[in-house]
Amino acid sequence: MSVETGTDPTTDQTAVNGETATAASARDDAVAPSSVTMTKALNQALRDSLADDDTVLVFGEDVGRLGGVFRVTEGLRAEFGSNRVWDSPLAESGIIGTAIGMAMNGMRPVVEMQFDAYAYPAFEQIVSHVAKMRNRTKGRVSLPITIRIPYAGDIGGVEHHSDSSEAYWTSTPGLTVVTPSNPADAYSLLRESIASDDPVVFMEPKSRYWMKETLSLPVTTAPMNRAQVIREGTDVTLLAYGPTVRTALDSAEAGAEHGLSIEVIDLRTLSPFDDETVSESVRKTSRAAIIHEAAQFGGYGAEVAARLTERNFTHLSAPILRVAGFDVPYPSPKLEEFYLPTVERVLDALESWDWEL
Amino acid sequence: MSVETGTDPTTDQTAVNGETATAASARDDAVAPSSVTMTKALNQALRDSLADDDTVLVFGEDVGRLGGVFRVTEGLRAEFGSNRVWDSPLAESGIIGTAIGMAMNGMRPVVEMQFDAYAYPAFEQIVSHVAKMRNRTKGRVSLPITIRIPYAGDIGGVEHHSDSSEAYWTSTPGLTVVTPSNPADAYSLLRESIASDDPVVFMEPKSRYWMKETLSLPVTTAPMNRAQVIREGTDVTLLAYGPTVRTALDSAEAGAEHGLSIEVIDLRTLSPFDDETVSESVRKTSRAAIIHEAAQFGGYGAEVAARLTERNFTHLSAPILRVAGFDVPYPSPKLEEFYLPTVERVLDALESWDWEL
Amino acid sequence: MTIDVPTTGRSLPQLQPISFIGADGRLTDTPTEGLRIPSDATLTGLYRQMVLVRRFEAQVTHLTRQGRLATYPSAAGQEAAEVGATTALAPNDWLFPTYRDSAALLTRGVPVAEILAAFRGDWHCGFDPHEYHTSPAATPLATQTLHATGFAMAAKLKGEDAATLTFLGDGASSEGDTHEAFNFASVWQTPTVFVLQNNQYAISTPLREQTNATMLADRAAGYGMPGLRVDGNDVAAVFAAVAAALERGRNGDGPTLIECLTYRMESHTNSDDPTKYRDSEEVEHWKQFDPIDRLEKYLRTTGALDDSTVAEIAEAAETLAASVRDAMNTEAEIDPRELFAHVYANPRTALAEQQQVLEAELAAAGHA
Amino acid sequence: MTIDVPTTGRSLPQLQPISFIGADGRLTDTPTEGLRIPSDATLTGLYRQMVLVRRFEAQVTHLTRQGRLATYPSAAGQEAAEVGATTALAPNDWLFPTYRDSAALLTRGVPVAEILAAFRGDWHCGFDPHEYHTSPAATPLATQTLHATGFAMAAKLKGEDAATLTFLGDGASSEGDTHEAFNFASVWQTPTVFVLQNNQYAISTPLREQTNATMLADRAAGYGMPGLRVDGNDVAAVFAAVAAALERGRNGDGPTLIECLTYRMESHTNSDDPTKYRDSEEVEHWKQFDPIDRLEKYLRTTGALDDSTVAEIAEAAETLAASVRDAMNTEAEIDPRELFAHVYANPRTALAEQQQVLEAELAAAGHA
Ligand SMILES: Cc1ncc(C[n+]2csc(CCOP(=O)(O)OP(=O)(O)O)c2C)c(N)n1
Ligand SMILES: Cc1ncc(C[n+]2csc(CCOP(=O)(O)OP(=O)(O)O)c2C)c(N)n1
Ligand SMILES: [Mg+2]
Ligand SMILES: [Mg+2]
Repeated sequence: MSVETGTDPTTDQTAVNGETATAASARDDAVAPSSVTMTKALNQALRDSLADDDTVLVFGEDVGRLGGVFRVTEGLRAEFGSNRVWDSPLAESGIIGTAIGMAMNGMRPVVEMQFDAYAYPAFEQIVSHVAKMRNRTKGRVSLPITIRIPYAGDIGGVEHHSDSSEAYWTSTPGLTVVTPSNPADAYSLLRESIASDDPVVFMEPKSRYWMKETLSLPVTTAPMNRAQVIREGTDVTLLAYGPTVRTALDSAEAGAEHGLSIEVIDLRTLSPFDDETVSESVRKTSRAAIIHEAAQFGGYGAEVAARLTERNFTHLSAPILRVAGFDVPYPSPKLEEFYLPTVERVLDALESWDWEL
Repeated sequence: MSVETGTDPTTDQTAVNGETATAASARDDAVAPSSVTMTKALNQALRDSLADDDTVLVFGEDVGRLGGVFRVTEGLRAEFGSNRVWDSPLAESGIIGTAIGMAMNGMRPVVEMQFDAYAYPAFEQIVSHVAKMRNRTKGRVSLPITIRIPYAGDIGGVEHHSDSSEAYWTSTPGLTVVTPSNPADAYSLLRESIASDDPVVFMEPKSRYWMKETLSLPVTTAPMNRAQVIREGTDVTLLAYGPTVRTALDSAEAGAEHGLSIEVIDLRTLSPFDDETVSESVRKTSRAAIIHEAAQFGGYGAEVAARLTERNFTHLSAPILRVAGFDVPYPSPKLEEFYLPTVERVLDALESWDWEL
Repeated sequence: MTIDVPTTGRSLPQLQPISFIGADGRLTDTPTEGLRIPSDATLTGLYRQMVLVRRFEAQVTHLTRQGRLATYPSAAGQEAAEVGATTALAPNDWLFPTYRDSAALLTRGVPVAEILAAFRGDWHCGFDPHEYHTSPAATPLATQTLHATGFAMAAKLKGEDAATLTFLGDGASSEGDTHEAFNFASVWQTPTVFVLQNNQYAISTPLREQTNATMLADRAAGYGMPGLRVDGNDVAAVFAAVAAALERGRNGDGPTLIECLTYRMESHTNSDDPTKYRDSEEVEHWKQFDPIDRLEKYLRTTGALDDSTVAEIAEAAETLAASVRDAMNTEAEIDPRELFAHVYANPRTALAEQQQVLEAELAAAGHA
Repeated sequence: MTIDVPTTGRSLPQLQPISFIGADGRLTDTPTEGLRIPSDATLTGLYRQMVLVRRFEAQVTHLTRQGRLATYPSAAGQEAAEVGATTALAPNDWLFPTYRDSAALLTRGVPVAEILAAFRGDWHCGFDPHEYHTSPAATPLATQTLHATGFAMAAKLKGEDAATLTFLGDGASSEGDTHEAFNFASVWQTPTVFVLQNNQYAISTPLREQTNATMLADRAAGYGMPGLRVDGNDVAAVFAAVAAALERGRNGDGPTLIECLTYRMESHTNSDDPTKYRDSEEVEHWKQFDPIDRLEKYLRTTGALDDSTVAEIAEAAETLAASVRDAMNTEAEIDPRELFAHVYANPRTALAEQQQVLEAELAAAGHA
């Protein structure tokens, strides 16, 4: 599988995901490989889910005629009709609340929150109902809802358009939180999320939307709930997800030049956390860092660091580090570059360890 | 200072806070000591703030005539009139959103969210505006708002009445998050929160509302943003806040019987975290555990464990442990006792360490 | 049910609440926007059910005072709205109730023990929603109005002959979710009936501090949806209005808002102290509008009800009360392991590990 | 401003939008609910400001196409609503705008560079809200309606002679916050004017999928608040209605909802593609209702405007456009350290530590 440079100026780096390529070529029904952006992969996942299962519904703000502000739902209304794919009134609590009702009545709604910060009006419906309905009813009511949220920054968005809200969802029992970092996973994980009987918060890294891979769809990658070692190494484990997977791979590349052998893991699913895969790597390397865009304090990295330390304390030569956004609100575009975790910041962090231990 | 048994059946244990007693008796204007519940201390803090500062306003659901469902605002409407203390329409986003406008116009609103899960409808206003307004405006607009949230469980509440939502607020840059564990701190921290130019999420542990202390009000305890060592010890540091401070003290007592010298720290303010006080203790004891009611995964304890490990790795003999709620929605009353972290669970956790290290 | 549906078009509801049977037990001459009074047989059934639920509420409140339930919000005084609206539902329709609506659950056929499971702390929702076509009672206010709208939308998309009915309170009408539900339902023309029980208070907050509108039914016009205000203590009016609105919904004519003017006779829940915010005269005043008294008077006039039927119903109510006591005397078996059983459809390793912690604790404590 | 305030009482707004000057530049004979047409002098000022803001929008849109701004939502076509409403404000009143309302900011006196700071990515809000009595433009839809209500409540409590005005869109009218703001403002009787710019679209979503109501102004009745629908492209009507509503508010008579019927002539923002959801005929159709053309025609008829004044205004507009280009040619100096400067009033040690990390990076990169 070759990876092409995206058309978007922010995505002019490359990423490698060997696993997905293998999986793709293993499928009989795969069409000829072509260059696929993440938006196209997501679009195809929605199309295939709509085609395979009559109960799948797609609605939200501007997902119909316009095909979504990121064009992820492009063409779906024309293909499946406005009874399957439609524009809702502009109200996020309304979108999630009605999706709950539809799911109670046997449907599998896939809804879009237009930007990450615009899921907040739906917070009560997500936390008090979506996450809890199965438990409230002793398992009698399932809510197979997929909540698609374009998240994170690095695209020059104005305020409230670049939040990384994953910590809110991962700290809520009852939710499954998934985030792909490449087109193949985007396709495969979205299909699996829609098919899941658990509600899934499906977080799409905006800055990777225009990343291209040569790939044949449909593709089945590693299952949901599993992290993946996407680069092997022996000295350090770098953990990343969504937009920071590229940063991690670049850091590994740069580290190699300094003689550092860095293993990179793409977490892919944030809740549940794949303790097995990650702990195995950390026990091997004895050092790990987690990279994310969200602010460090109380971010998802805290859980990762805490649980890896709990489980692997005696195997660690150094504390698990968090290379994250600063503990400030996401800044305006001109300051993004100073806020976001960069390869330099990652390497500086690794240098801060006492390598003698 | 003597601590009396509360009238509420869930608060029939004792807690000790030597510091606050000293502070209380040091004040000249202190009235004769009497037995004070946490609700009474909070009530007096609101009364004194209203009396001292004309810009302080108290409003929310049922805080006027009724004095709040927990009676924290009892008598305030009668004393200050319905222009200072009043019942709002029933809408939490409305309450926070209008508080923002009032704060922009020079007021210091103190608003109540009736139960923890009922702050969720206001999530967008809190996260996108309350937390960010100062930064959005380069420091030109202050929002000195205090958001009072009765939180946590252990009072036999029906569903959605026992959430511990602190992780949502602590992972949001721009918010200060405070939680008292005893009447003296309740008074002092609430007054300081109201006086602060930063917005404060003030979390009141419901199960401690009826805890009594003999104490003279007004009282000034240790400042906001500082943790306090409330029991000294040498083997282990137990960190707790709000409702679990009692659990920590009881665990220390029980541990002492097994020859374990346990230091207990009441965090008091969750954001910012008092690295200095806590790290000092952890370096001394080399072992620490954090106790909270909220689910473990992505809970506040993750941040505590991660940052303490980052800062004190070489001083640690064992991983920082988290003794927390299970990763499930808060259960119905009959299962509360199995969900909540107990003294036994704390001691079992400490036993799980390899004490030879 | 083929009552003609009142089409309000672009207009506000009539000022006078729709009512058939006045507080004095006689027929009123209020205009009723095309609605017709239900038959005596229907009314007798409604009477019977109101007597039963009142006895139920009294019994549960009594047990709560004895500490057998942790908390209970009674709908005493609101029997006409609870029973009238719920009875109008067809079996295939779905009900979306709140914490206040145990009387509606009972009317819907949910067993007593399953209704009360939540209030005595056994489990959040004690019944199977799919069995009774009834959603778990919602505690986060107004959230259920959107669930009812979404459920109805799915029914419409699937071509099902089903409508949904949701209760909400005067207080809940102020929440953003209520507005979003009204709007979604009307834009999508879902078969949804919003039954707003305006019982004058949201805990301690009186209606005049909740809204500045003449009536809450005035909201409907802003959504292009019919709105009706009915005497919520006249079960005939409630039943007729709701039945017509459900029919309207099933016919593809969209949602309806029905405001039922009523009064909460008891405290908000047992832990509330209503003397802080309302005086006993007001409560006394509302007693004269009692929904059961007036219907009994009326049905005795028409001859549908006589002493023996009344006695028979009273006896059935006592039987129900006894069954409530029995249900509450039986302790439900709740396995602590169920903490972990229903959180996810797909099992999680980390949860299984946590369950091991609990198992060890249970074993140490000698728990089964 | 002593125009009599239309009291709508318990009634719905008139169907025909209030308008003084029709699309043909002549006086209409529409009933105007007691409002009176502004003086020629006032109208000439409004004309001038509309020409200025239109030139501003065109210039900014042009610069955006050149990549000098990341994103820009133009209000081209909506000048009458933007300028008419904002001009009606007294200096002490506060404005609560959205991302769409740069024209209003300009009218309020906010300097060009400070308006555009947000869109070219310098800082979230580029101006001092206290200096211009104008809140930061809100991006999370409808949230500002509550801020305007709260601000007005504080003004009322303090006895200040100030009112607030907030803009919101047809899309934003569906958010729960809008409903809560209408309700709080009406219950508290705050001096708040809600100016709903119904420009027919929320990005791609047309009005008919946003609401099933005949008009959005119908919402007001449900809150016991006066609601008006005005021709939002007739600046005379917008100004008169808003001025009266502000006066009403300041007199203690509470809030008003004013729906301005208008049309967004440009795309939602520069990254939008409107051909996906509307055809050019519709856009052409709306051109005939242009707010500036009609006022120019009208004022030429009355003699308030002649070729030389029109030319002078056009020149002023060019000067403004040049100042916009100049402002965008000057790069703002933004110190990365400011990331940390404004998060809290009370400094935090941990943030200072993080700032050290950044300082080290800056030093390593040779940054000032
Ligand atoms: C979102 C939310 N906020 C607050 C509460 C707390 N609360 C429970 S009942 C109640 C009053 C509701 O009044 P109303 O809607 O009139 O219903 P009623 O109790 O009168 O039946 C309040 C404030 C809640 N359950 N949910
Ligand atoms: C809470 C929230 N949800 C979604 C968005 C994304 N969004 C930005 S503008 C817009 C459409 C708004 O339409 P309208 O209110 O009619 O205003 P207009 O853009 O037409 O001026 C949407 C959906 C947002 N900014 N805030
Ligand atoms: Mg009520
Ligand atoms: Mg619009």
